[in-house]
Amino acid sequence: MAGIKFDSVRRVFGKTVASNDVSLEIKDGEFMVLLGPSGCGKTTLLRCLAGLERVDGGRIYIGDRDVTDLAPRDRKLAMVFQSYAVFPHLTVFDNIAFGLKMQGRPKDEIKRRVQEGAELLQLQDYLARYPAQLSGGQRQRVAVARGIVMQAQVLLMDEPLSNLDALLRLQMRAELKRLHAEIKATTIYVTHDQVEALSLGDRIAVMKSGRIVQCDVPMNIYDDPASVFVGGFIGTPPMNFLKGVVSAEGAPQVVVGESRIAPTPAQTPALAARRGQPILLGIRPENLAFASSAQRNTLRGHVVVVEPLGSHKLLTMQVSGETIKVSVPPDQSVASGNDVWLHFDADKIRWMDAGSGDTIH
Amino acid sequence: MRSKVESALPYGLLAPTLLVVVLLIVVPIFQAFLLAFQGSDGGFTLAQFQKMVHDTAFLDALKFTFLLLIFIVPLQIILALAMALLIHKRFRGHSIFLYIYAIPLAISDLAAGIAWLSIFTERGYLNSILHSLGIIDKPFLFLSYQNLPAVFGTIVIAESWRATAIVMVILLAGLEVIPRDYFEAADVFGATALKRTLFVVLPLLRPSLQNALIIRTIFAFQTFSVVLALAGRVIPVLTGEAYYWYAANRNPNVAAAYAVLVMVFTIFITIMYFRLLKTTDAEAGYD
Amino acid sequence: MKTRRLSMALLAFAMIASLVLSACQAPAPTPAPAAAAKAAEPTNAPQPTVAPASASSSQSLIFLASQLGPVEEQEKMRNVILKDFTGAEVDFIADANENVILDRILAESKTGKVNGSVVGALHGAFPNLIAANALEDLTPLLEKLKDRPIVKEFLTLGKMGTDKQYYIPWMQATYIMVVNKKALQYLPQGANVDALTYQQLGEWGKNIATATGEKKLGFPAGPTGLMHRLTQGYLYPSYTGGLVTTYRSDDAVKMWTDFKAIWQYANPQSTTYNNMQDPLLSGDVWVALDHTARVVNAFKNQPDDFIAVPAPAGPKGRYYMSVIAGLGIMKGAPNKAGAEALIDYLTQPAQQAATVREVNFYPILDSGLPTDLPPYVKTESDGVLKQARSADAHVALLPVGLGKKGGDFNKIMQDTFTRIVLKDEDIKKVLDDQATQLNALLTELKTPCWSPDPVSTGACQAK
Amino acid sequence: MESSLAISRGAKRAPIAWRHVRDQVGLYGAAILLALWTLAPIYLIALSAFSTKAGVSAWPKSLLPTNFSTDTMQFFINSKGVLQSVGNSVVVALLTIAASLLLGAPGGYALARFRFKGKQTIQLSFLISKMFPTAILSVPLAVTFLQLGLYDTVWGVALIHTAMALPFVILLTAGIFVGVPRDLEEAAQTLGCTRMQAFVRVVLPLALPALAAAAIFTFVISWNEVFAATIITLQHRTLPAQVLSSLNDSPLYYRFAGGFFMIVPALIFIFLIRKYLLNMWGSVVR
Repeated sequence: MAGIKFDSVRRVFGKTVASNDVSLEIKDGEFMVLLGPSGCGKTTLLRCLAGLERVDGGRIYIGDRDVTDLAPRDRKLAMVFQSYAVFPHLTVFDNIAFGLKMQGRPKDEIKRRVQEGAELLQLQDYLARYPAQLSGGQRQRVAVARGIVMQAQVLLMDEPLSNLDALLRLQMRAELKRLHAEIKATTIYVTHDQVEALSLGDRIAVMKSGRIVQCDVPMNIYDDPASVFVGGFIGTPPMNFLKGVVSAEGAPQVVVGESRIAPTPAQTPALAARRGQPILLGIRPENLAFASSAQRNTLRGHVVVVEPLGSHKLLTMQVSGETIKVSVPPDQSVASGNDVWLHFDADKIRWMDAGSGDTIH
Repeated sequence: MRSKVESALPYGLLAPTLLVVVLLIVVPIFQAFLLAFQGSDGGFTLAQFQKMVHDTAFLDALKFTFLLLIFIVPLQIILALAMALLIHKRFRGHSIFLYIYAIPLAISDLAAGIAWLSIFTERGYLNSILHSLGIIDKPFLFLSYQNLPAVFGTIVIAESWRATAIVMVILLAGLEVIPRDYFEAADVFGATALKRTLFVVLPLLRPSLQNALIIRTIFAFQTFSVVLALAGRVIPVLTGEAYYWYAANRNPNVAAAYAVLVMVFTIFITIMYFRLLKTTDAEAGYD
Repeated sequence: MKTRRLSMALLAFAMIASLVLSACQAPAPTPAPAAAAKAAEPTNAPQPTVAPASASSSQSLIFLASQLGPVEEQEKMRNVILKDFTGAEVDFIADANENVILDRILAESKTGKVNGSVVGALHGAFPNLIAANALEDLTPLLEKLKDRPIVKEFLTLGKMGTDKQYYIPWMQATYIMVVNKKALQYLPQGANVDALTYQQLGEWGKNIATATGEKKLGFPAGPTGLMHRLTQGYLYPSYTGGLVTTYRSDDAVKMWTDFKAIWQYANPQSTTYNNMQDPLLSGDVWVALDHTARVVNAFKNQPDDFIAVPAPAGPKGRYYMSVIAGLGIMKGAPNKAGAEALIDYLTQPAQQAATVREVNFYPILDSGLPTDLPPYVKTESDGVLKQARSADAHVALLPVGLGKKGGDFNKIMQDTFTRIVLKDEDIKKVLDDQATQLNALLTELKTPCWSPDPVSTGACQAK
Repeated sequence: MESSLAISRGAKRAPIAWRHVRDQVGLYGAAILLALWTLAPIYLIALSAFSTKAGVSAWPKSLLPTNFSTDTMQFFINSKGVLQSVGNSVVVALLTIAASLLLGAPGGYALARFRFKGKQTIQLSFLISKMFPTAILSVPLAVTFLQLGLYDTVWGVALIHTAMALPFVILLTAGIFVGVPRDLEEAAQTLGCTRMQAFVRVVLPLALPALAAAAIFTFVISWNEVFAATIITLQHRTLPAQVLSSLNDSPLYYRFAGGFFMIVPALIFIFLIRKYLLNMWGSVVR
């Protein structure tokens, strides 16, 4: 009923293409995260949807309404700003009630809905206060409450947690998830924090240079990145990439340094087509483990730095002249300067084209 | 020892300015106060003020000074706000318009008076335009003493023209420091342009409005060149009377009395602005 | 970075330039417009009676004048009238605001740092200067100038009621009526434009208004206009035969009643007119009364459109005001010899003729007007002469002996006008109020009556 | 891979967005209307200044330069005292800039950087000092100046103008210095600069463009000031004083020439500082 559709949306600032013919469909009630590094165009896309930014091409639909040429106020949506944009001259109550007042709702309805919204975000005690008297986290709640009481079909959030400290961010993240479950509005959430994206999104659209490079459910994005860019952007630490060459003869194998790595049967045909060509091997740090000796699918590595992080140890290692990160159990005994064998399962490997960076299937 | 030097530093830096301002502004103001309260024998007297109050033009001057303030200031705020909001949109070519709107900032009231006289006089440009459009066949007398509302109107227009620029610049500068998010939030939450201006822009602009109002009021009380050019003394204003008593009547005492009155009114109105437009402590975040 | 450097450089330049420029404040050379130079006809080389000391010929001399303030007149004075003077390098300083000049003279004399040498001012300004002991006695100089046919009455005025000669008459002016020829067809039946009465002026205005729908009489009632002089020198004496003594007389009530009737047909913009030449030229006004110097551009720019006629007459005759300007020498003048030479020069017939020709102030010599006047001056001077030679003509003088309080006196006149004519207050009541103020002022000053009021022993008082 | 992702390569051009067109027309319409309102009097006085004498008193007047003539303008510029007064105005204004910035900028810096007792009082008293009509203020000043021997000198006028401009210069420079991040200055100090060196090497270069703009604003204040200049000068008149004194009783066409002559610099000054207008006043707001 209120899905959203971007149809070849284009937005250009001078020479920068902030939104390069982006098409994307979001289902009714879905929580869609736009993820990407700063400058990738995710906020522009959101602002185009909100009507704060004019589009240079393409159409935008909310439900079956074409909203491309509508003023923001006619698009019937709510938004949480990165800076919160909580009006400093209005009390918390008036801030939350702002949108309702603009719609000219009756007084008692406004009061009721503001109360509800305030309860949902535990702001009941602060309704008479001014924003300057609130903490950052409380202001953020006001911004969310202001959006929610609109009961709009579409809720937009532009990096709403980026100005909070780490602990608060963690709390609010869970709370937003709970809220979405409760209100079920179609939500578009812009962030550059991949943890937020993975935790909150029903689906994640990863953006780069004005394009969506991958759009999928979080686990697929994590496990099966569509490119070096996605793999390298998602995960802490991100996916490791090693340069290799597909063997020219025999069963297709990939030569990485002194090691030879055999693909899974499913991967074999794709590799067979690239005999003699360079290729990238992608593997997540947690999918590497110490092995006692050289065996199938092992790499020789030199430990450079050991960082005990409590839940695990993070190692910085040199493998065939490249630096990678490896995550090992906390009780693994290892010291910098050690030379070790690293083992991995072939089905955890993702192969990428060395030129384009795209994943090979 | 060092901290002592540190804490004395700001005073040291301000000292030259304070010295000049005290010697050349504060002391003369004090002298003018003395003049206003001094009789011909040099003793204290209120005679100058009595003379001022009983002067034929006094009540009119009082009335018109405040009427002009009441008419001009809101008109200027509206015009300046319109200009500032337009420029704030940063449309292509906005800097040219900013330049144009700001020009009157540097135009003296002497020159402005001459320019507007050429427009409003009997056979001036406005009547020429109206005539060539066929709206009138005889010149309309905008500056007739028998039609004070018309004369008053011309003054309001000319003064608004001249002094809108400073208000515009102050308001625009104020707009620039307000994060755009606030305006966008208002848009997203359904405010029309008018509602956004009334409920979001104006309240957030309060500090700038306060500054603009104070500066404008100070200047509005002191301008009379334009009034003199367009209305002669048919529409007297307080500072104009002060000048007239000094320059034409050769009576610095009564002139000083008028000046004192102007200063008192200005201070009074400024305090009023501070009261009216004060951000509450809660709003500013002090509990 | 570039702009920063640039602005730094600009700022530095500004500071240095300002220091340099202020250090060498040489008087800027005067550009002599070709037109003005041509206008100066070759006259007989002046033969100064007072030989200037040879040393002083290159010496500079400051001539402070409260007359000839308008920029065109200042230019004529510098480039034409003073051009042939060899006695000193004259720096002519005039200001349209008389007070600026008077303040300067008084201030110089008070602090003892006298820079000015020659003072040119109206008769009414001199008591002020004499009271401040700022002026030399010019009796010795007059002795040397006794061959000049200076009008005797003017010389007497220059003594300011003492036995010393404080000023030598310099030039005179008056107020006349200027008429656009288009107005002549509406003259009231039987009226002679050269011998109008105030009543006829009112009827004339009415006729014009009926015919054209516009009020085309005009008076200089703007902030710096000379309306109060018309009250003092024309209306009051013509109706009452006096000014102060008759201030609230029945004749005065009659005068104000008549003048209110005339004013009905005056352009309502009159309250913004500081001089009448602009509204005359634009056509806003067809008939106007003003100072000769403030209407002359009408004749000059549109010579065929205007004529000059005598001011109207009232029941007591055709009073007109003669404005006399005199030349004095400051006590402690740095260039006294040059000053005397300059006064000599300016009172010579050639310069007197140049003065009327160039700046429209009339000679103070008995010998009458020169014949070689340019047409526009001729037009105006015809009116002036007609006015002076009218059978019923009488001369009124500017107020005398009011000193610093001249402004207060004028204000009483102006307030009377404002209250009666503009605010429509009761005439009798206003005259009583204002006469009380007038009496208080004159009592404080102990000023005796002056012409046309009869000579009094004590302070002049309204009856 | 199952996903709703679909990147279409051929860019679809949006059809003409009428709302956008309407907004743009409204925007430019309003902007141009307001610009006309601002420019009309300037155009008309220029028209008058460059008309023949007859053109000035013509009826009805033409709105196009059909009576173009530079006669009155030439006469005005060539008449004695005008060029000299322009020179005086420039000298006075430059002296005023130099003095008011040298005196005022340190004060503005103090207001911007320090918290100290009496700060608000001082700021307020600057404001109050502007509330007394300048025209009357000049009267006692003239007497004082006479005693000091500053009467009728450009120095005297510059001194008065400095005093008049200082309250503004303090406010403007305070705003400018607030805009220079304190961190930079502190960084310089940690790197071995004295406070003075930090100011001269870091703060001043950063503040200079805005200071230059403030200087031009000061220039405008001085250029337009008329009463003090009229009262304390006679031979060394500034341009406005010259216009006020010698043109007041002159015929209209000279007044137009004078009026226009005074407006021209305004056009130039504002053009020079247009970029910094907001910097200067923006910080006054805070």
